[in-house]
Amino acid sequence: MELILALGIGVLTGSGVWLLLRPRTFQVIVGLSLLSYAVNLFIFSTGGLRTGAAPVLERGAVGHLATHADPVPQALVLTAIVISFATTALFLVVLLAARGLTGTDHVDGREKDR
Amino acid sequence: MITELLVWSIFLAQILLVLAMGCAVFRILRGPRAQDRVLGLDTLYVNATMLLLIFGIRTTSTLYFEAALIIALLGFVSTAAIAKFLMRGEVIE
Amino acid sequence: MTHLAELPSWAALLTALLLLLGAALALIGSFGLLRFGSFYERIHAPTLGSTLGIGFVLIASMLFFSVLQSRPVLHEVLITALMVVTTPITLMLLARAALYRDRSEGNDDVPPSA
Amino acid sequence: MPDALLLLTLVGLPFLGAIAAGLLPTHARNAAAWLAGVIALVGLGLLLAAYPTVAAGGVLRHEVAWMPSLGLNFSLRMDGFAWLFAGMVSGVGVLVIVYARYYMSADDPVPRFFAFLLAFMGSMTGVVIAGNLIQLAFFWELTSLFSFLLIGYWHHLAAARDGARMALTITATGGLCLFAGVLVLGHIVGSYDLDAVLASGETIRAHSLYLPALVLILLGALTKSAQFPFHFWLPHAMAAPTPVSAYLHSATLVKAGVFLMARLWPVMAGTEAWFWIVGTAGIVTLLIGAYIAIFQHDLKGLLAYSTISHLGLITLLLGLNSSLAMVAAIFHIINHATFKASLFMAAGIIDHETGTRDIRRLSGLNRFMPFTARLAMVAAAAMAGVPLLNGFLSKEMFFAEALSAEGPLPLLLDILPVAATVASAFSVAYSLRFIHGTFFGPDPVDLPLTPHEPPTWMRFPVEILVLTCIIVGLLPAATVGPFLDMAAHAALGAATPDYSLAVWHGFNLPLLMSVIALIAGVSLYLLLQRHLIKGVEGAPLIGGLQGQRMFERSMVFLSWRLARTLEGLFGTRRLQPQLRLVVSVAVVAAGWTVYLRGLGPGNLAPAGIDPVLALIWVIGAACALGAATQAKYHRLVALILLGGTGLVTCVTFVWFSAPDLALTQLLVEVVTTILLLLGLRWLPKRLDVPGARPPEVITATRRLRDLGIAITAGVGMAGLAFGVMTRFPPEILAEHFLERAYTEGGGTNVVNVILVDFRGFDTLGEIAVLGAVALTAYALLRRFRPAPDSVDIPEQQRDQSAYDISRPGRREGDTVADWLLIPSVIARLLFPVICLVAVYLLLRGHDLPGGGFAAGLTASIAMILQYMLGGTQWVEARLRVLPLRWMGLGLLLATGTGLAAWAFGYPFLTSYFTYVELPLIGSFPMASALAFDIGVFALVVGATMLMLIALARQSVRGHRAAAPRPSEEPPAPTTAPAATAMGDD
Amino acid sequence: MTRWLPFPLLTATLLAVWLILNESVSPGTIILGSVLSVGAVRVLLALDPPAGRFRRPLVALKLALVVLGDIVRSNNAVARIILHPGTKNRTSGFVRIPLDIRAPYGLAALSCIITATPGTIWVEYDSAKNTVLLHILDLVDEKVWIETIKQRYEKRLIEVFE
Amino acid sequence: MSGWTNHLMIAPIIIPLVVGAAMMLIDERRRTLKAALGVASTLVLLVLAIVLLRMADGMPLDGGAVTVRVYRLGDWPSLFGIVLVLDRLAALMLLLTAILGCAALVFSLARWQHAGAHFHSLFQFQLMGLNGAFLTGDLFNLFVFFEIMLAASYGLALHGSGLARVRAGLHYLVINLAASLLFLIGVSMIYGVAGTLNMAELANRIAVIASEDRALVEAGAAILGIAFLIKAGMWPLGFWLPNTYATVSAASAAIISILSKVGIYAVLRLWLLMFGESGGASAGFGGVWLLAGGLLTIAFGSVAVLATQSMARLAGASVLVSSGTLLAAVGAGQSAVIGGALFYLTSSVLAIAGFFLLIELVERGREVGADVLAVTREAFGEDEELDEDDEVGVPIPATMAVLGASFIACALLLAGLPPLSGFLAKFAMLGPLLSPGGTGVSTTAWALLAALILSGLATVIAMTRTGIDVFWASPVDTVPRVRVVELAPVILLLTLCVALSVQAGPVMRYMEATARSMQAPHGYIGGVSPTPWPSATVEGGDR
Ligand code: NA
Ligand code: NA
Repeated sequence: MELILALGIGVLTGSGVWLLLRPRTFQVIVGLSLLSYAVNLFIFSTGGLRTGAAPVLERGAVGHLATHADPVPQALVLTAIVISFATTALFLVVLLAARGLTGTDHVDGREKDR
Repeated sequence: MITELLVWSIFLAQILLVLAMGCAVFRILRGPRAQDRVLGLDTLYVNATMLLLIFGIRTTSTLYFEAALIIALLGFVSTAAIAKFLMRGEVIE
Repeated sequence: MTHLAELPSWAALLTALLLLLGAALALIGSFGLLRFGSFYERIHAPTLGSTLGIGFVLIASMLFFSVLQSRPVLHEVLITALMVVTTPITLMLLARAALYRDRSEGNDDVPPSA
Repeated sequence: MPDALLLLTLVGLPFLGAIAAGLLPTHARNAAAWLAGVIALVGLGLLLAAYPTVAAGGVLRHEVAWMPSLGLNFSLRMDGFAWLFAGMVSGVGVLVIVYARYYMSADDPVPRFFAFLLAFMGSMTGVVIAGNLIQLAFFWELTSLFSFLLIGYWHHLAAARDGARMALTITATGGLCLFAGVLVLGHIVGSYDLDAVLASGETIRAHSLYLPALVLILLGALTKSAQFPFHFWLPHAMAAPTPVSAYLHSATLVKAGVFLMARLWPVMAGTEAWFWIVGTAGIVTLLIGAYIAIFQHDLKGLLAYSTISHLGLITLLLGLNSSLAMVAAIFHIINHATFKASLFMAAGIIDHETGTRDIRRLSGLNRFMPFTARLAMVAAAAMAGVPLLNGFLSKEMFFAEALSAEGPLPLLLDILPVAATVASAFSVAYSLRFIHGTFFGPDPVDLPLTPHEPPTWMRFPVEILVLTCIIVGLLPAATVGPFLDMAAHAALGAATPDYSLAVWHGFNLPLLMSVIALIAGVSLYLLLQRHLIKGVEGAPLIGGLQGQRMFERSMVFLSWRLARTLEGLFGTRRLQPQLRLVVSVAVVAAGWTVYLRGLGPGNLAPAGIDPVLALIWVIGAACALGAATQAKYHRLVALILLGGTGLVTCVTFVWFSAPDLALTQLLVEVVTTILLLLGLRWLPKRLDVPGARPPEVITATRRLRDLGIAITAGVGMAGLAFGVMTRFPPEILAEHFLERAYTEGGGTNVVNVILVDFRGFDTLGEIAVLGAVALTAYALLRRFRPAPDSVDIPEQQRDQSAYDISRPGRREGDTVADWLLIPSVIARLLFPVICLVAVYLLLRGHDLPGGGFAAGLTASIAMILQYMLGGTQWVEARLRVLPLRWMGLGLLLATGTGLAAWAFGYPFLTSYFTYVELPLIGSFPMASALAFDIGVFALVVGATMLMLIALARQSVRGHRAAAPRPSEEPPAPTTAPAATAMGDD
Repeated sequence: MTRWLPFPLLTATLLAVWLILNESVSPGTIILGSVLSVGAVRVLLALDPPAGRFRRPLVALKLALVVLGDIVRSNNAVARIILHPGTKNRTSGFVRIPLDIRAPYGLAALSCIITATPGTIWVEYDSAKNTVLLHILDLVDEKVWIETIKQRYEKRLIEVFE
Repeated sequence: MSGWTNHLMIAPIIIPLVVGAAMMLIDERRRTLKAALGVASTLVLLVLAIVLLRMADGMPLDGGAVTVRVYRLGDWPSLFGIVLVLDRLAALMLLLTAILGCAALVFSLARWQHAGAHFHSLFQFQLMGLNGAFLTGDLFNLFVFFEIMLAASYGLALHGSGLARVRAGLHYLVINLAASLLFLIGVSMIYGVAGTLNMAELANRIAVIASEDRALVEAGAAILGIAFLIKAGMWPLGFWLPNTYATVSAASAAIISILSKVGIYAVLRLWLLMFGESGGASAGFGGVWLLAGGLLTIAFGSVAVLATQSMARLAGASVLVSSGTLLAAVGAGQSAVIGGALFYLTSSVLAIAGFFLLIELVERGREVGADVLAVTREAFGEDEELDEDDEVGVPIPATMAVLGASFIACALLLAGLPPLSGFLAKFAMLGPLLSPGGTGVSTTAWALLAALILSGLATVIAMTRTGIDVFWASPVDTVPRVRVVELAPVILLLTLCVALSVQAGPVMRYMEATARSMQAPHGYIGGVSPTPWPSATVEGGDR
């Protein structure tokens, strides 16, 4: 199971990095999104993977890691999701502004002169 | 015995659904045209909803219901948005 | 998986059957995406999953939890209702969009506008 | 008068005076001159007051703590040696100020001049009476700075700017080296205190770091004193007003270098290295300076090279490692100051009265300004080393030293007397040229001004100085003797040699050398006259060695060619290489660390593989890879595949017991898709024409490299993920949260309790991020201008409108209206349902999956759906969302909930939880966390709507803006009309 | 009634949704649910939902059953087509159907029924001519389809919504 | 916790948050009100920072005593809740932020506040993010505050829009997004292996990490470090920095310029906590890389300084030099250097901010492209020799004179020349480095010495060239219109540098106390987690 998720994270990272290194802003934004999936999963996985562990406590009860999922990485991922959502939105706006002002969607704001 | 049967059918159902998801993704990847891909995504959403519901049964937990509910309630919004984009070149006019 | 054993046999059997049926329908529907040659045919296929397919699974779920928790668990009804209402929106929008594109590209196999 | 006050005033008063002068009106020439003069006189007075003490061998000291922990105090220390220099600074200072009052034009902004001059005077005084090395370096650099300002005083002249820049660059560089050198010296001695340093000669010379320290310090000293090969800045500094030259290049700035060498002479000289470096620099400078001086046509240029040469002489004396030579050096420092200052002033007078300093144009001035001519002649004679003048005395001592010098380098010692004589002959030649070329010969023709004697007070300083030359030359022992003695004793202490200041030492070898030099000099001048009259620029043989040009070239090379090349080579302004570096560095850093440390097996056995999840991830991988390949030409496809990847991520969250994450992931997914779709409309069309352009080799290589990086990063992340997943720390934070979430946090959904309570501060921050981002996006979009090629209404819409218009019975917009008719009816009915679900998610968050963020996104999607199907104008005519208000209130509510705890004496964000018994409803949970979550909800709704609507509005603006667009950037405060209506309620 | 409580049916539905979501019928849930439902409808009102009415719940119920049956049958039929593509000489195609129903909610219901039933899909609605273009997977006879839709669904929908 | 003074610690975060949020409710057209609120808030922050600095300075230093003040958010034990920690270092950074905040905000009142929407809210959030980053004692909370700081900085960086700004802003954004992802990876690795997010607790545990797990913690720390070093602009991660800083509006640049120091702060704080002397087997991890990176950054920064064609880029390159200097000083690893490095940090933060503000005023009167011309002219030796004989000075208008004097002050500060604090800052670093007892000077010390001298030289050359071109070579008839509110902040910042120079003794005493308390993190750790960790309740294997 760990292997599957690790490989999955690896593929997401690889795809994300590939896109991150591309010259078009849209490629970069997709790459960053893929990377943030990968990172979210990565954070999530640091708490260990458990299928069927209770994510929620019984009313009045005390939870233990033996029976419950590690909530900390989950909370961290939630924060990270929100932040990456926000920054993706911002990046989109900035890339649109750049596209509008420069006339190109190249990340450098000008077509490569070679 | 019966429990085992249930466990196995849950497992089988999940496999079937994942295969179904695979078909949908194939269509997304293959196209040939945008509308085919959107259709694939929509199918993917529906299949995922079912997968989540079955996962709830598998773990006897109702906690995953909301996720399924959200797909059913809001999953269509993104596909509708893409359809709008195809038809009008713009999502919000 | 411990809770699964608490389920009476009839319910377990029925649940299993419904689940398999639902999943099979979903698979057939998705398979249809591959099988059909044109978009307008393909668009019919996923309806299998989004109507009866998910319907069976939802019934299975309701049955399963109602029996297990000895109380009516009905909230799956909501998903059913929502599926019935929302899937058509997508398909309708999509079908018309495709029609427009076909017409504007001058494809012959679509009817002209009214 | 207490030492402290005396020393502080001596250093501080000029700076205060500088500030005062700087504040005077632009043309307050007299006031500024008076101010400066009085301050310089006060300095002289103070020195007189200090004389008894220092003459008796005492030292005035004052120390204030500055950075005591680092061994640095502000310490002033004046012994006889420092007194002598301080005396020159103040004394020549007074004269220069008087001279400058008449030299500077009434139209000049003279107060600024005097401000700089006073500040320079203060800095120079600071150098000579600094009590520790760091402070010496401190004032040293100040002299560089103010000399820069003085040289560049006439900054409208390119020559002044270039000269100032060169002087600053060279001397400040030297200063930095000096700073490094004194640091090393301080390291050797263990203290920066001058007394301590002067007491540690043996330690210093024996230390392994002696040579680095020496080299660094000498770099400072030699640059400042314009010694070869750093001499070239000085002639260019002649672009300064003449009073500046008279001051800086006779008595002060250039003397700082020799001052430092003399000051450290007792502790640093006496070694082979010293002899080598200082001696060589001195002798070369002496000769080259004198030689070039002969061929200068500019009076000041001649004097400048003469200065270089004389400083070379002094340096050479210091380099000889003989205490007698050291005394001679000090003596020549004084003498040079007097005759050179007077000569500069004389040159200034000539310039002032004739309008030129070019020897080729000047002639026969003796008839027009006889008195000035006499003065100049005497001073020049002193410079040439004519007997009965002060220059002669120190030159004789120099000759004697040249003959008796001992050292490790026989060759140098052999040529030393010859070199001294030759240099002296050159000196005679250029002095002669100065006098003869200017004052004798026929009447000048075509001068810019008609020459006449200068005002009396302008001549007065020259008179004083020339008088000094004569008196010292005649009665050395009676006049300068005590001062020289005092300075020598202060500098050398017990090692002070016996010497004689008599005018007549009998017929001896030095005298013979003097005579030879005089005769040779005169002959040389006569021989060269024909050449000189031709007016060729530059000295023969070494004329090509243009210091300035080399300096300029090296500067250009350094900053234009080299630096730019290096910057291009080791830096980039393009994004892709930067990202490549970021990724690579991260991969290497993590990989290298793991490789060095070695990764042991984890303490958790991996669980068995669930084929379902494995298959799901096959799908996920397919989507991710698909997105990666399609994002260039098929943006929409990439977007759809991104959605697929998100869905797989969501399922994974469910699989591993994280329903909250799954929920949030889904919602974010939907909103992100819509956002990106909104953006797609403004991107340029990009068509993939298969086979149209085969990838070039470079591109292919680059892509291969990127692929390599991507794969490495992927493998690395997978490895790290596997590593972290398979280990479990012995003690973990989570345990505490699980234990307390319900009992102390009042919620069963531990994740939510963490978010709104245990780590609510994170959440507060997170919503602040969202708020800030939304504001940014909004502000940026207000200024959004679409690119020309995407400004048009999309093709589809034009097409459909055209169709509607062309058909009878149809109105424009019918197609879309019919298309959206049913979806919009259903969507409107869904609106309350979605809102209800949002409230549901909000209220249950504390106990079950949900929470403010999920709820907020749900509500936003409900709104967006209406925008999508109804259109912006349609929705906003009916339902005005005021996103900013939502955001502000949300943030305030969340913060306020946290602040409420203060009222009860608890820290920020302390939660409060209770069950309230309500009639009918029964027990109702009231947690402050809920209020917090509502704040989160409101902010999320506001922020999401603000961004989405702002983006969506661009289309509306696009539709309106069929009119020609304004230029690139409109004036700042304009508010885009479309945007204000929505954002600013 | 409609003045104070517009869209009573919708309000009730929303309340039901709330109760089902919360899986509770405690007085607290009902009170809160009612308040929320009324509030939600108020918000909806701002969006100008088209006016409509709903009569004859029995007809509606019957229609629902009919549709359910049709969905089951169509599922079967379409599944067969997918699984045995070559066995039957099948043609798919478009059919334009003239409609009588004008009520927006009725149209919406009709479109949902048609699209939700496998094998048929609502493609293009023309408000001027009040026709709809359907795509039908297994198009044997256009006339039959027109009849089926008008008789089985449209008639009943008119009864309910107009 | 009792007494209202305890809440003072969190006030630097809450006040800007509340003010920033409240401003969203105020109509954008009521600028005066917003400006007044912003200024009031910033001034309060300044006063607070001074109070907190005094509080921090009052804390004991010796004998393993607690050297910090702790604020437990939500009243949860610092064992698992988020804590804010006030120590001398945090207080210093708060004060710097407040000073820069005041200067930049006052400066912006003249024109920049009008250049785009919501400037004042974003500005407050910027202050909030900075203050939070300095105060927090929790690793993930640090991430959150980094993000607030960045989010606001994106806004401020793009404030005013325009081609160059958006172009550079895009790079800034993308690179920082990548850095944020690295931050998350690093933090989660550390959590996954060490099991805690509390910095002090982490420092406790780092020594006892199992050897087979140590690689992951260190790799996590390395990745985290890269995230910080990107912000600090370390070579080869900082190419974005000069460009971004050069295009940003002056007021924004002044406040954003401290962001690079936040990266340094984080490295300093975490590195000394985790890999200081108490780091067990990991002690000193990565120090060599910091040193090498720092030196290379100085080298590159100096090259960029020399090669620059515009003042704004020159300022940006100076940021690199300053970052490199600090990194190298930290990496040099000698405890005595840290105090000097802090002095340098203070001085360079003030100077660079002042310089950014000044540039805008100076450039206001110049035509576009003048800078390019200057360098080109120099390159091709086209010195126009106009009115060569007119040896009468040209009076410089008072405005230009003040600007010129300020420019000189900035040049001196950046080049490390006397009499301003730049010189003493270099001395404060180099003095201790060279004076450890007279046994010899290490290669490190020589390298740093050389780097500082050469970078100073490069700065002198570049600043002289620029200064001459702007103040001397240009005709004086285009005097920029400068308002007092714009000049005052510049003068304030530079005056503070003078004060630093004059009051070097007390300032250095504080810096050394700071360095000492950081070198011995027991005071920090003991203050944050006073109770020992309870024995493990869960066995690793039984899950
Ligand atoms: Na259908
Ligand atoms: Na700027």
